[in-house]
Amino acid sequence: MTAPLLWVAAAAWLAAAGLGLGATRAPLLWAADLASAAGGLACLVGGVLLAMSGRATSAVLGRGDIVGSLGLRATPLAGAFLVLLGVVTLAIGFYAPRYHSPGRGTAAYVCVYNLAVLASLAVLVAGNVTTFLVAWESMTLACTLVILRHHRQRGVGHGAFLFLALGEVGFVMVIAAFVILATHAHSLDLSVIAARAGDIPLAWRSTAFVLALVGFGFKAGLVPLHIWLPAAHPVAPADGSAFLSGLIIKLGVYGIMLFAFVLLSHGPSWWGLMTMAFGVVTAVVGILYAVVERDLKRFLAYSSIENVGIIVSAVGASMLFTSHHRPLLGAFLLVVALYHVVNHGTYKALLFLEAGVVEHASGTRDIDRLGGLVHGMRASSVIALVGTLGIAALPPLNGFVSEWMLFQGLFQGFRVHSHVIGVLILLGAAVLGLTAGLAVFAFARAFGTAFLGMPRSAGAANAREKGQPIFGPGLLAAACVALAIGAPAVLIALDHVVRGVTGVQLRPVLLVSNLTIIPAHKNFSALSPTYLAVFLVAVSLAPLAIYAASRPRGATRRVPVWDGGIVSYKADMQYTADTFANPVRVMFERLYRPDIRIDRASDDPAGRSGPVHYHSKVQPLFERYLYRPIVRFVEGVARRLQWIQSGNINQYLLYILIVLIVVLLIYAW
Amino acid sequence: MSDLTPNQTEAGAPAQGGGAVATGENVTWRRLQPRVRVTRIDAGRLPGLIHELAKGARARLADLFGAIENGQLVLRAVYAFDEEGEYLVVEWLVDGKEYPQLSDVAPAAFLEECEVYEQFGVRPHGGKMLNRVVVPPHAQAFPRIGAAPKHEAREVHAPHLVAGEVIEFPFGPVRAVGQESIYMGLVTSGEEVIDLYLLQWHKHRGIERRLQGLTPAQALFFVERTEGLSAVGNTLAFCRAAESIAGSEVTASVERTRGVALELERLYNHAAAVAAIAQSTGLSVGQAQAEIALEKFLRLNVAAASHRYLFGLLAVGGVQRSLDSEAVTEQLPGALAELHRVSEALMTTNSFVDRLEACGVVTADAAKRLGLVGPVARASGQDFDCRRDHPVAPVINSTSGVPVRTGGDVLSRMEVMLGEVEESSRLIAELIGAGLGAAEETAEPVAGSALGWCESSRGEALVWLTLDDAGRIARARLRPASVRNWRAFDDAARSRNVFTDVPIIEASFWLTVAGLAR
Amino acid sequence: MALWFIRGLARRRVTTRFPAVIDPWVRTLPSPPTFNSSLLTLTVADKLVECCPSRALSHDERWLVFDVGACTSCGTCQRVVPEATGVSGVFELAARTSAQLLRRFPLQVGDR
Amino acid sequence: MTGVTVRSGGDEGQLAARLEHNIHTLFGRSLYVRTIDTGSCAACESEIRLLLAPHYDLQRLGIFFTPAPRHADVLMVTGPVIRAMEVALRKTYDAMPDPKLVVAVGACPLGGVYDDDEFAWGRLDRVLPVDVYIPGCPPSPLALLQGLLLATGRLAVKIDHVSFEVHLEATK
Repeated sequence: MTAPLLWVAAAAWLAAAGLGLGATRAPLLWAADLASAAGGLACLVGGVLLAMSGRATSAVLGRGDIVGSLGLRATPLAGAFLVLLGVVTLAIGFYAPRYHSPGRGTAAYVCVYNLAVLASLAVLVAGNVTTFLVAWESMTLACTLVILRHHRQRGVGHGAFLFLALGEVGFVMVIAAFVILATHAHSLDLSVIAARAGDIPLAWRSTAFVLALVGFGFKAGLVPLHIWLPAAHPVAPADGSAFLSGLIIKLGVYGIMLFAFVLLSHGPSWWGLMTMAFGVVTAVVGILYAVVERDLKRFLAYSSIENVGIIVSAVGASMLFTSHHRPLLGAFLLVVALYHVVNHGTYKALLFLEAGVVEHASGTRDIDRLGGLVHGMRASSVIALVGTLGIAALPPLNGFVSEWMLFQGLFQGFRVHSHVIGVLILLGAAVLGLTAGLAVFAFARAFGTAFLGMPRSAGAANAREKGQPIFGPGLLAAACVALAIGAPAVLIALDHVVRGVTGVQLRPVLLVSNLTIIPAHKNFSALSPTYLAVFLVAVSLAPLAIYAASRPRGATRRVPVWDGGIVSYKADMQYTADTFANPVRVMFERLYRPDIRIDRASDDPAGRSGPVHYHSKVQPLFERYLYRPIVRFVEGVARRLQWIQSGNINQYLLYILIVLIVVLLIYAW
Repeated sequence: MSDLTPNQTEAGAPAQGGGAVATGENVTWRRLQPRVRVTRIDAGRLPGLIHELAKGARARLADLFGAIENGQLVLRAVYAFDEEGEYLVVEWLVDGKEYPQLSDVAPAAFLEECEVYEQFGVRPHGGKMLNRVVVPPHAQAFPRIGAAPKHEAREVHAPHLVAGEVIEFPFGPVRAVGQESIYMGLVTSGEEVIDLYLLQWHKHRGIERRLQGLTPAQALFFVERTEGLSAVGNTLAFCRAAESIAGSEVTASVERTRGVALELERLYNHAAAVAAIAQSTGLSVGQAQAEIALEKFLRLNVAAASHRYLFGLLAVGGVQRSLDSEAVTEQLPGALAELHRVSEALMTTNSFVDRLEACGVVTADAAKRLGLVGPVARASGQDFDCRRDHPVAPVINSTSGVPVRTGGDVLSRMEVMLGEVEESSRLIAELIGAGLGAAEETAEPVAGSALGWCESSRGEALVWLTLDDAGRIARARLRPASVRNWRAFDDAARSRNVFTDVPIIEASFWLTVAGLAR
Repeated sequence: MALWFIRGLARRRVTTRFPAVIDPWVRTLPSPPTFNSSLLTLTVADKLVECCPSRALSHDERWLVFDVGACTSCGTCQRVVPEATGVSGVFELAARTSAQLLRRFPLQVGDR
Repeated sequence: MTGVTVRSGGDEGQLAARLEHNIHTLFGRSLYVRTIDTGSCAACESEIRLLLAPHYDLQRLGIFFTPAPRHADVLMVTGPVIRAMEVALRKTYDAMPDPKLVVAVGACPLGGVYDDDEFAWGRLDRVLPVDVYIPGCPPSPLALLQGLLLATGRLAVKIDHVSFEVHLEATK
């Protein structure tokens, strides 16, 4: 039943791409986006059914003779990702028409965007290596064009270039990994490779896994491969970066899961350890840079890096537990990873869409020049608050449930026999705990400074949400709440997926009778997200109702906030994003290495009190100390090899001759 | 360097004299009163003299103020030569709208230059930025001593043009309970104090303008209430100025009474400072014990001079009431024992001492540059004390032991204060031993000007008094020690301190806003 | 035995009413002056009103009005006219209206 | 700035206008005090700080100091209400919830030291309705305590019939 739905989705997106081309006029723009939304809905339903079914359905599309057939195979693992793809595109479908104004640029953009969505679908349902690689490359190219929407603005070229360059480096590694597996398994079909993975020598399997991890890591944004994320997201249009962050990153994670669980399922324990280490480092570095970031979209980009780190560390932990004869915990952590993929996809896409709304309404993305948006943009603020509560993992929303399950899983590291691994897992849990704490701090800072308080600039003061898209983000907010309250249902679906992938029967130790979740072992701990959400809200509303009922009816006197009695409390006396993040900046000074410039009037000998300018800039550590040397080395090598391209024909003919001779020798040998 | 013979005794009429004040600059000065010489110089040669005095590093700019004398604006800069124990008053006439700039050479003069601009409308050369001192932002026609300037100096609104990743955290004017009203603009990047500036126009009562036209005896009522916690210090300087004009001298026994009153005031102020430091560092037990000592000192004041803060004790030409020396000898040891018990306990508590170390550092050169006085200066290595360096005849309390520290932080200031408590208790015993008198000679009114000074508990308090021939005040310039030492407060707060250090630094300075705003 | 009981025995006055004995130092606190209306002639009243630095005194034909609130207990009037003034010894003078702080003393109208 | 300006002479604060027993019920229990210095010479401030000292210890009477006017019941005002400080005074007064009391501390706010001129209002009741006047320069902590107890109505009965004159004869 899922295959036709997926075909419908693909067709809808293709139609949307076609209609998009004509989106120079509003009706056609609306039509294209609604078609894209319809495709999203179809994909959503298809993904759910696929996940629930637990069986893979495959279809072969034509017999290409050169590189094998264009085989499609929708595995249950892809089901979770299809659901996410559906939700995100559905929301963006309703968001885009009000966000973009019809015109030639928008037309090209809508078409390219729908092609990118189509390519992502192709990646998820690719059955054999060639389809996967073709779909992957077309997805990367389409996304580069998505980023290039406002190509005339500053920084857009740089962002797109970084995305493409790192994407290509990653792609080469992915090809290498697939080639190793395909040559050893003598087949291009993924299911065949999966079946024959057992008898590939360990050395080759390890190289393939590492290549896949790093290759897909580029796309997922694992540190230190992450630098395209903060460069590309701010310049892409809001729905573009929502799609990028909501889904494209998850395709990287899908690739890692594909290699970790499907193709090379039973690897040695150091695979899991390395993956978990990669994930934990990514999470911490991501959130540390997020805390001090002032640009709203760059902040969300770093937060995406952090969440990818959490997902990959969950995947790593799952591999670790499985390789240490703890399949139940392994399966449980895989469920956690998938659940976090869906969660993060929803609230991160929501936050990016809201960032777009904020940027359009107030004309700036700099948190320090926003403030007081809640007065002018009530609905958007509520939706952003739901997203913030979600991503900051605060009860009762879905972020809290997935973070709780992750920690319950990691805290059972003691069940592993080898104490070293147990300690390392708990160490990872500790670092993820720090990350979770900093995440709450970072999002309190971002939401508080941008939405609450007094407006710090004219743009923020008269930001209104008239004409801004509300339904799209609202849908995602509803999705967040649904994912929290309906967590048991979602986990049942994900349990089917995991049974499909790893064959472990997790159900009895995952969901106890009355909507309560337990982490893979009975008497360890339990949580019922449904009851939590319902009762938390009820418990908080009850006293409010009592107070409202019994409040004295006397005239309430409104007085300005107490400010120590100064003549007038001005907006720029409020705490800004930087001063709020100062404790973290001071504690992690080693990582930030800020270069601080202070000039004050009171430094002159007479000590006049007057203007103060304080400028501190956080150093981009990875760009400066990792990438710049590599780039400089590559450019140096390139310069030395300049003589090859001398430009005279005879030299080129000579090259051809040499190559011919070499080929003959090889063949003869 | 300078041929100022220290105790050039000229009795009677002020002698004319000449001589190089500083090397190479031949300046004619006239003896105004013992230990004070005046030199009138025309504005042209002023910069040279200022450079000479600043280069010599022996002169300390104590005050700069203006006065309207027969229709002309005269600016006076008071230089103190602490080694020689002499004051030099440099006068010059200002006819245009500008006068030579002092604050670049002697930074201590900056606040006074701003005040001169506000009160007389003349600004120093160089067009440098001036700050507002006492004129509130929303004041309509604000009364001035001289002429109001065409347009007011900037720097009156908060926030203070702050840019980049800092905000100005508004602290004040209504601060903690029992704290005086002053606005502190804390420029911070989150926790660390990047810059701090003060707005002190909330408490300006225009005392100097109010004194014009009163007789010195009537003016005493207001001089006492400019700075309640240094009532004796400021009134003593005022009375000495009035007595110098009249040329009368107080008998030794009456001067001893005044000396004992001054030391009693110093004792209770230092006890209050110890209590404030203990409170600001959170030691409520230490604070309670110090407050017991403070209360005992105040009850000692009541027993001795029937006023808890020694108001209404001094008078021009003597003392209004006698000081009950039996009460002092009987109650003083008890109060001092209480204070010793607290300071012993505090100074041996490592957590307390560590908290004060390197907190609110005022470097020696900042103390010299800003012309600080009193315990704050002595804690930064400036070894001068008016009682020893500028004793006033009849010399009764030229104390020898002046505690000096070089740390410049809160701990050094506390050590200096505790050292001064020992010194004062020894001095009181010595003075009471020699017998206290209670007399008040009222001299007939004489025209003239004079400088009065004394070492109040916060440092050197200066008063310049000009009486007209009817004996009424033509110009009274009050410069309590608070005016001088508040200048170093933002310097101390800026040296790598965080928010919680500001109250500790303020407690260690133990100044009053009333004395600053006047 | 309760501490307050022992302390009471030592002071020869056992009481639970607090404070039974007023601290002796309280008597030396400055307190507003009192005026002996039998000696208050117009000239004395004029001298008193003129010498008071805090303008607490004012008088008309028949009454000398003394505003206790404005008085700073500086003692000037006691020095200027010692015979007509005395020390009230009362320093707890809180009042709920400024009218309660106004004291009227009759002037001796007869002899000018 | 919606301050309450009461022209001269009008000193009918809430306390005087209310019935006695009502005051005790309103402020009889624990009381929160906020102080504001509108130009004092720092002696009154020192006496107010001493109210927390062991000798006087306000808190044993259930009276506490609070920095936030939002939680304060009583505003103790020192200083002759300098005009530059009037904005801060009104903001503090407005920031306090009703019912609230104003206590004028020392001779300055009672018109003793400074008169009504360009610098200062001279009397506090020209700016705010004053409930309790505490004379003295500075009023000793005991006088302040008596003023606060009067404000809370605990002394209302005791002080009423012991008027000042009677006290006068007793001590002559």
